[in-house]
Amino acid sequence: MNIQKRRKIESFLALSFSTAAALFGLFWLIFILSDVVIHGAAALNLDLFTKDPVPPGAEGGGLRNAFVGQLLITFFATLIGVPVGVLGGTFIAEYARGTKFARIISILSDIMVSVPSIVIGTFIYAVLVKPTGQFSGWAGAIALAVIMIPVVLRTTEDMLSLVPWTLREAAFALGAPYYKVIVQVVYRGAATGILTGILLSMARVAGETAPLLFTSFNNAFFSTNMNQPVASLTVTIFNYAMGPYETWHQQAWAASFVITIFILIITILGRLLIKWRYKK
Amino acid sequence: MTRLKILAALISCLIFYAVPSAASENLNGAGASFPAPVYQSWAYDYNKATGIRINYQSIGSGGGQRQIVNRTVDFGASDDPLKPEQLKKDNLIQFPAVIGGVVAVVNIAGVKEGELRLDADTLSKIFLGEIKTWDDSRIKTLNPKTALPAKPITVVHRSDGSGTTAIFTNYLTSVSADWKSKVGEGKAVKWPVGIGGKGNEGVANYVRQTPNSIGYVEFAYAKQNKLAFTQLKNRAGSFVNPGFDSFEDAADTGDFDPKKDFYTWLNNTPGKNSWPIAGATFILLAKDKTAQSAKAAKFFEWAFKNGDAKAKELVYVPLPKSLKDKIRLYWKLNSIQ
Amino acid sequence: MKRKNPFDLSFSLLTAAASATVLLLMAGIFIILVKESSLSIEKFGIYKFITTVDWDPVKEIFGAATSIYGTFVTTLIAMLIAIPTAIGIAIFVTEAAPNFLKGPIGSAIELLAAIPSIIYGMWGLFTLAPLMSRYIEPSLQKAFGDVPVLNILFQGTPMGIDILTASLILSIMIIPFTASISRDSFNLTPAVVKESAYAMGATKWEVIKNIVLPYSKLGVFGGIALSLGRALGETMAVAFVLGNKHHITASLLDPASTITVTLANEFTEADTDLYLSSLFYLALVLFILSFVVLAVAKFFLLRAERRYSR
Amino acid sequence: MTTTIELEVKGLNFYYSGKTQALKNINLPIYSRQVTALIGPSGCGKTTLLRCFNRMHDLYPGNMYEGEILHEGRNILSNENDLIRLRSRIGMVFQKPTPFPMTIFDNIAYGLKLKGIKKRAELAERVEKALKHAALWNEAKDKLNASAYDLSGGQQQRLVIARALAVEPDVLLFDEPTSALDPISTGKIEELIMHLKNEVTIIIVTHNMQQAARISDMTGFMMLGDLVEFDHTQKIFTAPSEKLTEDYITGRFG
Repeated sequence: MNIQKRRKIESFLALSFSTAAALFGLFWLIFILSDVVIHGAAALNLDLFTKDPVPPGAEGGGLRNAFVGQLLITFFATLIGVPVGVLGGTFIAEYARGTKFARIISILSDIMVSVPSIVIGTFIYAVLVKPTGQFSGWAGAIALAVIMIPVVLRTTEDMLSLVPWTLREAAFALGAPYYKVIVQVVYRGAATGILTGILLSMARVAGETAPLLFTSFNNAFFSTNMNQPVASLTVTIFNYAMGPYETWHQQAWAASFVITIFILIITILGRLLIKWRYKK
Repeated sequence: MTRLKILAALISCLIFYAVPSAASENLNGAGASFPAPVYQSWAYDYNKATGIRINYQSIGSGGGQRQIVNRTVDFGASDDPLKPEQLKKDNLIQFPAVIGGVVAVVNIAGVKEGELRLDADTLSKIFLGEIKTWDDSRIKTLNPKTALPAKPITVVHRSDGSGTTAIFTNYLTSVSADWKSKVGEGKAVKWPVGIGGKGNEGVANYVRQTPNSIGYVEFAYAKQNKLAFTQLKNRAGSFVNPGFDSFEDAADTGDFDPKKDFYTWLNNTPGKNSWPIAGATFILLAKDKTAQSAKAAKFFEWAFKNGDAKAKELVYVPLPKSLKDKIRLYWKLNSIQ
Repeated sequence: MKRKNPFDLSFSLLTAAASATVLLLMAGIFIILVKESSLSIEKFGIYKFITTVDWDPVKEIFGAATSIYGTFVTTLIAMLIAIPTAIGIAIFVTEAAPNFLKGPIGSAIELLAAIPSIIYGMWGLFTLAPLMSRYIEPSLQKAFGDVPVLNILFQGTPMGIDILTASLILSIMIIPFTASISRDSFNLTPAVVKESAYAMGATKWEVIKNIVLPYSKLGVFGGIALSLGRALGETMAVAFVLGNKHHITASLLDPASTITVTLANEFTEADTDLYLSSLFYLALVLFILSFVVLAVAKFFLLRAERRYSR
Repeated sequence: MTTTIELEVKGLNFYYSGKTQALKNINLPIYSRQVTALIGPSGCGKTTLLRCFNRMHDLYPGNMYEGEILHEGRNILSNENDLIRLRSRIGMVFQKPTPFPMTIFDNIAYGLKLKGIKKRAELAERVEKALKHAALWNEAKDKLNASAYDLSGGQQQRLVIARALAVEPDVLLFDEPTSALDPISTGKIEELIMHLKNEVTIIIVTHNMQQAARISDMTGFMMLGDLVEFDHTQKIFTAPSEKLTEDYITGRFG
């Protein structure tokens, strides 16, 4: 009897510890989020989205350039990264299914997903910025695309593998060539999953700072010219938070708030999509 | 399929929109954070006046030199002048744009700006880590009336390649043999103590955030952020406050020679009211990027004509007229403009 | 049948090329980094570069030891805090929590893993660092000040901008990530095996300790290694609060520098060729380091997968 | 035949959380040292009933019992009941083999260790006894320290039975124990069950009517949550009193 009591107490203690750990973790995370929301919401105003920065120390101004720049860079990164990722995933899930090459690419992609993003920044600086003699929005977009490719490739591979093989056989039986089977049957079957993967990878790169420092650089002016340095929210947050001016700090909070909300919305959207798909 | 076509059309529109032909309206500069407030203010006004965008990013003097050498920017900026041989090697030209002062700033409860007095010896010993607390007798003798806490000193310095550091360490090297042998001078040195902030902005920010700290920043940063700057004892032996007059005093003694690409330092100048840590900040242009260099020169020509008031407002010393003329001639000699 | 159609052939080639970009990029990163750092490799070699504690741009002596040390120490402390917390969270979410909490907390943690690291970094500078310097660090000093050995860890001025703060932020950042991988591994334990342990009269904790943890061991190891890779390569969460100082120190209240922070701070600003080349060399070291860690992680995860699919 | 009643089910109703009633007013005795089989079409509630005896339903919140199951004069379903003790008295074997991620020896010693037995010699002795009981000793004695996953499916199932036997329970619940096994392994398990009833009361849920006929003494036929008929196996399979039972036995549905 005694031993059973001891076991129950032990179980209770261990579970209490896990609850405490969960509370500890959640405490910090709620702390951070509420801090961002409180400071960020307080600093939000319309000027932030409609005006460009004023010289340091002066009051007012906004971050229109950074918002637009961030969207541009993320958009072009998606435009480059998604096709390459989806096609690459298609190859290893379809044409090269089960081959050693497919396995190597798959494993390598998983590793590449977690390669420090700042290393990718230095790489793009060496191959794009230095030879062209220009920090540019393109360099930033490509750096982000490089981060995106393996993410999208792996999701595509996984999602295509989930499409039952019999579906392809049924299409083959109708005499369709493989590429038509892939485009018209397999992609359709895996569309939601791939879209989720794309959304999540966008959320991932939209918050990246380190690879942009040496590539898209920064721009004090509103510029949509991708051949020139382009401002981004994340680099602006870095500069402004490290800067000494109170107005900068407030704008950095506001920008953090906006980018956090943006990323959370994309992430939630992606997850809802998956849920909705698999409920049916 | 029609949906795809519409999407493709939209995307191509966006691409065209994103790559306008008017790329010439932009000019990119990067480098010293020391003059960044004045350059960015000039650029803001210049954009209003002409529509041309001068994108100046404050990344440190080392960065300014590196990026212009790599030709990744249209002009570089550095407070640490390059020697003529170096310029020749990298095919660059160099001229000063504005003059400013580096000040020591402290964050001690109850100590107001301009209250604390330091001399070359105490300053160097604080940054060497030999003076460790604020109530050290060597500081106290200079400040008999100020209440100083028995708290350890947190030194804040620059983490990046910095012209402000170059000016500051050039000063310390010229006044302290100890400093010269132990640390030396340069844009980035091996600091014996302290934490590193990125840019003048970062140092100002860390000093603001950290009680009982001391750092060094360009004066505009101290002024704008209401940081408590200190008095310093100059070469003539008097304690001076940083400010427009004491900087101008230092600037007057400067020897700017176009033949040496204006290479000079303004530290520890002999004037009675001279602020001891002053410096000109320089612009670097690539000789082979003639179009961009001409545009950059045009911007600075505009600033020389229209920007003096703004510079004074931010407590920088505009270049004297004679020096501006020398620079115009120098541009012509190097076939810019 | 597969390759007869010309469209099919070109489509397959297109996809093949796309998948090869991964290979090319990884090889490209390695080759470019080696090429760009060749000047520094020639000058300092491998052993000397890694063991030299000087990072002196004036004398042009560059050694990676301080940055590597900073990287390891911050990562180590972060993992020490994050692993138990994350596993605790995973246990809570899969087993201990009341049912109505399992779903929401699980999703909340996944969402938190999506927050960009720069947010963590900025929050660290504005909110955590002052708290650390004012309250937490002085009390740590008080608590351990007289304890031999341990007091070395808490020497110096509590500035809030130091290894301890940076490690704490790093750990907060990787907790959601580690927890969510651990949770996924825990969920791989077949319900019927858990049931059969309950059917023997095991308590909840005994089921977790004897069934769930051993069952998901490989997956959790893999997850930890993956988080380790993340932590090693993280830049922004630590850049704000580490203090950028190149030295090796025993005190957690001293500033330091990591490879990533050194790169972020000095990369665009290095003036001489050797300086820049040494920075590329640092990037190369980091690349190899994280590649190895991630490969080990992948190895564990693959083995875990294979085992469960049996 | 002198038969004592081991477990008595009285007026048992069971509801899954949020769903409809899964068991409707079940009444039946489980006789000591006999094999009781529960048969019926899929979804009839036989597994649900089985899982009431060791309160497995309690692992998932929202499930609700009504009525009682008496064991040694106490109601198993009462809230004060100590589930940990209950489950160590009433063991269970599942559809698929469920070896724990540890060695063969540790698998069997697991329940003993939970009971607080720590002495190596005693553990070894009882592990051997349990393995012999489960007719696995000859196959496993040389690899007691190997992972339980190294055994074949049939061996794993016998290992799980040995594990349940090691703690010397009063009752063993079998939930379709052979449905994942090949005919030869199935035969061995059936033989084992018939052998075991000398020491322990057995309740078995099975899909396979021949199996029920072969090994059980009593059989309950269930349908849609009702216990349609409960009687001696022989009687159920030769002369069922209910029309429904007869239809099922003769394969007219199900």
